[in-house]
Amino acid sequence: MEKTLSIVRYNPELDSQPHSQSYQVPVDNSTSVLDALLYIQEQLDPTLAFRWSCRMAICGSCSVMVNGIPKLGCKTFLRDYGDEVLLEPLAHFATEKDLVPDINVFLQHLQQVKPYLINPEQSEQPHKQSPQQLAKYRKFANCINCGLCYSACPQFGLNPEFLGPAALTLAQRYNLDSRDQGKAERMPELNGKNGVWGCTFVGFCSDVCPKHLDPAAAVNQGKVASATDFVISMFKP
Amino acid sequence: MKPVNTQPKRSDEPIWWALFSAGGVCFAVFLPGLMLLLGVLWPLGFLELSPLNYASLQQLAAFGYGIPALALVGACICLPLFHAAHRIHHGMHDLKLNTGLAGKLLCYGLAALLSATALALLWCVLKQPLV
Amino acid sequence: MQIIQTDVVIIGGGGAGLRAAIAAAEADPECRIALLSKVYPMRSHTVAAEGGAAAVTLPEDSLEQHFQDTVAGSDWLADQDVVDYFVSHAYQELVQLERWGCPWSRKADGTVQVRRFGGMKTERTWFAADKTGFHILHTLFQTSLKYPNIQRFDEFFVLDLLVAEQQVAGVLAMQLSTGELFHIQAKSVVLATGGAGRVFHYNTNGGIVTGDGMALAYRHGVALRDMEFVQYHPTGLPGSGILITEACRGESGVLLNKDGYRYLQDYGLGPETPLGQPENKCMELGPRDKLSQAFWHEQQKGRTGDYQGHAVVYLDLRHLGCDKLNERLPFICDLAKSYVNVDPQHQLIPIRPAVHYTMGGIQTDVQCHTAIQGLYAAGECASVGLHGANRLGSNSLTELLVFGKVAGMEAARHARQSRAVPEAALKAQCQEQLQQLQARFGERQKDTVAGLRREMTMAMEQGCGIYRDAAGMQQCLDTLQALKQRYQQLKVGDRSKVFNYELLQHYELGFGLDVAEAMCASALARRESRGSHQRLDAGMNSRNDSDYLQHSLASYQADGSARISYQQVNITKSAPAARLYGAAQSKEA
Amino acid sequence: MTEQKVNSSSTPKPYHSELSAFWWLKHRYYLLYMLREATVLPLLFFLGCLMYGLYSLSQSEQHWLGFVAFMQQGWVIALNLLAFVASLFHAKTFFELFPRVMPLAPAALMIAGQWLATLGVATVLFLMLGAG
Ligand SMILES: Cc1cc2nc3c(=O)[nH]c(=O)nc-3n(C[C@H](O)[C@H](O)[C@H](O)COP(=O)(O)OP(=O)(O)OC[C@H]3O[C@@H](n4cnc5c(N)ncnc54)[C@H](O)[C@@H]3O)c2cc1C
Ligand code: SF4
Ligand code: F3S
Ligand code: FES
Repeated sequence: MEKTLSIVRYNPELDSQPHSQSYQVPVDNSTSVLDALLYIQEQLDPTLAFRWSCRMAICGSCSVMVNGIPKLGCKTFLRDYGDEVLLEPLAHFATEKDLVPDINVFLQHLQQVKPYLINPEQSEQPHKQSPQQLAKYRKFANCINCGLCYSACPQFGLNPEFLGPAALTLAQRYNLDSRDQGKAERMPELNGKNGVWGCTFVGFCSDVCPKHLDPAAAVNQGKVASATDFVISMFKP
Repeated sequence: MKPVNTQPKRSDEPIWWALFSAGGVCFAVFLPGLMLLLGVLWPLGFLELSPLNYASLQQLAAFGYGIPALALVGACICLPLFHAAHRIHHGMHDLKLNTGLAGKLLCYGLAALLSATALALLWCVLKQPLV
Repeated sequence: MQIIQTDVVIIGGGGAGLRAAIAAAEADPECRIALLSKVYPMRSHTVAAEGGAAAVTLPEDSLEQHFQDTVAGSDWLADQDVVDYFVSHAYQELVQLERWGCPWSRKADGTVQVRRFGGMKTERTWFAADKTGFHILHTLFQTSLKYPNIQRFDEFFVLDLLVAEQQVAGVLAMQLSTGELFHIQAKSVVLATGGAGRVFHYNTNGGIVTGDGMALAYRHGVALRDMEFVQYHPTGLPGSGILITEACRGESGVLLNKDGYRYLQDYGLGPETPLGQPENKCMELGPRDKLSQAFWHEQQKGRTGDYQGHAVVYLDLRHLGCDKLNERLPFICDLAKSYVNVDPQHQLIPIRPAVHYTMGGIQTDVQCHTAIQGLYAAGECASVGLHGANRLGSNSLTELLVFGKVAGMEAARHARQSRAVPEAALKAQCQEQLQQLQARFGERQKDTVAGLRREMTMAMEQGCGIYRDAAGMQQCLDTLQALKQRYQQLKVGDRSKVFNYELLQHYELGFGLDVAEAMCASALARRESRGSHQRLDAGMNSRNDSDYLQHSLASYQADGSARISYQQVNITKSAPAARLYGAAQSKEA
Repeated sequence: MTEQKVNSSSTPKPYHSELSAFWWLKHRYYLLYMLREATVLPLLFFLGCLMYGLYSLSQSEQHWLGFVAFMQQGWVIALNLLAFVASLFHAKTFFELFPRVMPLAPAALMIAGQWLATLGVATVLFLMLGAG
């Protein structure tokens, strides 16, 4: 069977505007969007640019918009779509070329929340952490940095300085870790207007997250934490 | 990558968010019943709402229902007002109406003003001499 | 061309590269570190590792036993001083990662939990559900953000090392987003570019695992060691090659042929262990080479099943039950559902062997030094001498940490002590690379990058597979040499500067061809069977210690072909013996 | 350490596209979000009615009867019916969000509990006003 992929292309050296181009690709019931893109690159048009690596939904490179919804190309199967499928670069990011978005802003936001364990204690032995304590943050530690949630979140689209679902989830992941003592250092970023308060609980971020880690929940738990922090700060001199 | 240095300013959003949340709970828990009864069934005459005539309402007010009435107005009018103000404030941002500080003042200011009015009206009701 | 000055360049943002960067940053806060990677660090293929990382942990375990397992697993081709260093630093490194926040799976009392792994006598594999590599990589990446002296160059593709007077002086790299060339000057360079699994057709590796770093060092005269040893993982998904972790078998999954028979008992790994009670080093927990070889025999006997045209056997996890599958193997369930439409709770997962790991690599000593001053290598691209003829599962993630750290510290130390090579000496090299780059562009002819790559990977699959013979390998070598000729004529039609993946893949193919040739030539020269290198030719189908208890070294010759020589294996305390698994080893013990 | 600047060459420009003010029409999910936010509009109308009632109560029986007549107009009933439906939609979304923001008990339990509260309030109101 064949399907038509309509791909939005943009070459910054030639184009002032993106335009779309159609390709016919053979598909069977295991053909993923990534397989189809690779087919195009190998057989039809070597100039097509897109990112990929692991092809097993864990490296987070292959994010694209499939019929307007952010998806991992390697985990989206053409069997689930009609005869024509539209592929666009991730929404809300600038496009460097074809299906390659500029995700530096996302990385910058990740870095901003101090996403590492803060604990000055030195020891040669592992911490103790019960399975219950682990369960508290484990889900939020599964983010593959694919950026789909940023494409899903209109608040990020409206305000690129909003730290966004994945970064705020990562902050929450460390704040909830029983081994961490860095919450006080992380809160200022979350307390700002571009922190947790930039979110209006649209919730689409959680819907598109390929690892089902419910970033919307994490962000809004962050609001509770930030509100608590607010109250505490009123009692501090 | 640029090192991040600016410590962002603390947002005053927790205040509004707290009011919004409380109002949201009221909107979800108290108002559906109230809307159905007062807004639909009663005007349609489906119910014989005996306490809802002028005299008995006056009666109620006179016999020390002041505090519950206050709570009722708070839960059914004031907090939902702040809930609505919050959503409208953010909704304007969603619609790219960049109203900035003025919009914010307008939304929450209006909510505060209307809340005060509601409380004042209640006070008038409670203070009214029995006819 | 932009010029950047720094002290240490690290090529590769995978587990080894990140660990090296952190080690260098901690060793010397003054040291400027440039971390280059052709993909964002968290896309590196370490992210895909599922099973776990080994270190002696339980009181009943001992360093001695980990040493023995590793050496026996290597078919006595591991350097024993290296293994010694490795096993004694493993625990400390996993603890370090724990203290950086890695979410290791825990026991009820809050201590770290360990699981069984193939070829390991005792449970000693630390894991974070079935996403160990993912959690290790992200923990390292996130931790690296703490250090202001690590400057990242994401999506920079290294084209060449700059070497003058047998001393490394930096690298030449291309920024993918602009096509611009960067001359990055440094006193030390660490290669941490990962494996070369993508020179084979069916493999568990990501698209970026193309052997670049190996080729870079090789072309500058550093030998590639033990390249004939390529590990086939027994359980890849048919078609894609996506890995179904060995931890499935550690958690008591069993392998069945098309008749539902646990065929491993026919290949020296039995007797059959009861369902749900796996025994270390028996049946499904035998080493990978033996398991993959058993598949080959089953296929010869016509006892394999068929999945969309691929010969397969089956992994049975049904008896584990819903809870355990969700707790211990959630990712596997997800993969099986997505990519072969199988629910492991109720159905058998079709699997087949796929190329997984390159045991060989850039020759280094135990301190990760290569033959070029200031050049270090660590991780899968390196051959520090740990894995010999066959790597044990869960040893390599630990290797990234143990030797990544060594490489980073050594690089920082060297950078402090040495002086930069004068720039003038490098001008010519840069110019030459620039010309080579220009020469790659031209009208596209009949051949394409993808076409040549496919021919290469198929040739390797046929000539250097699980079982090899002289005729097959010779044919493979001839094909590779012919491909290299055609590669010379292959032109890149796309002249775009921004994300020119055709150009990138052109480079990668060139690197891959060199690495593939080194593999094939080394394999052809080793006239015995050992570990993952199994020959069918008469007289070569068993181990031959008197002639081949030696590392092979492939050296790059002026004409581009490989010259093979040998290096002694460092044997300190464990004399070569038979590798025994299943009932035979229990008797022995 | 002072970061060395990586000069991005000037020619290639990433393409930025502005989000239009009508982004929420592009997808069902966004539309539902906007609807959720818009539930406050009929709510405001109902709140207005309540305040009008309060006002007339503070005045005289005359006023009160005026208010009753106002409430009985078709369009007012229609808008209040809309407000009621909106309140249910709001309740559904709000109840589902709550356990995600404060995971205190299994989500299904918390959601059921909240609906029970709404139902309880309605019943009490009904008994107080309707049956009395
Ligand atoms: C599916 C799978 C599962 C595995 N499971 C386990 C396990 O359970 N336990 C275990 O111990 N081992 C496991 N392994 C093996 C182990 O994961 C790898 O050996 C290890 O992760 C390799 O890490 P690395 O840091 O050497 O390289 P990688 O993680 O592959 O990183 C290579 C880096 O080099 C960069 N690079 C390469 N070429 C260039 C260039 N030309 N220019 C710039 N940058 C470049 C890449 O961008 C990348 O950042 C598994 C392997 C696979 C494939
Ligand atoms: S939270 Fe989910 S969608 Fe967002 S980056 Fe992480 S994995 Fe991707
Ligand atoms: S979509 Fe955006 S607005 Fe909040 S809930 Fe998710 S971050
Ligand atoms: S290619 Fe890695 S997530 Fe799709």
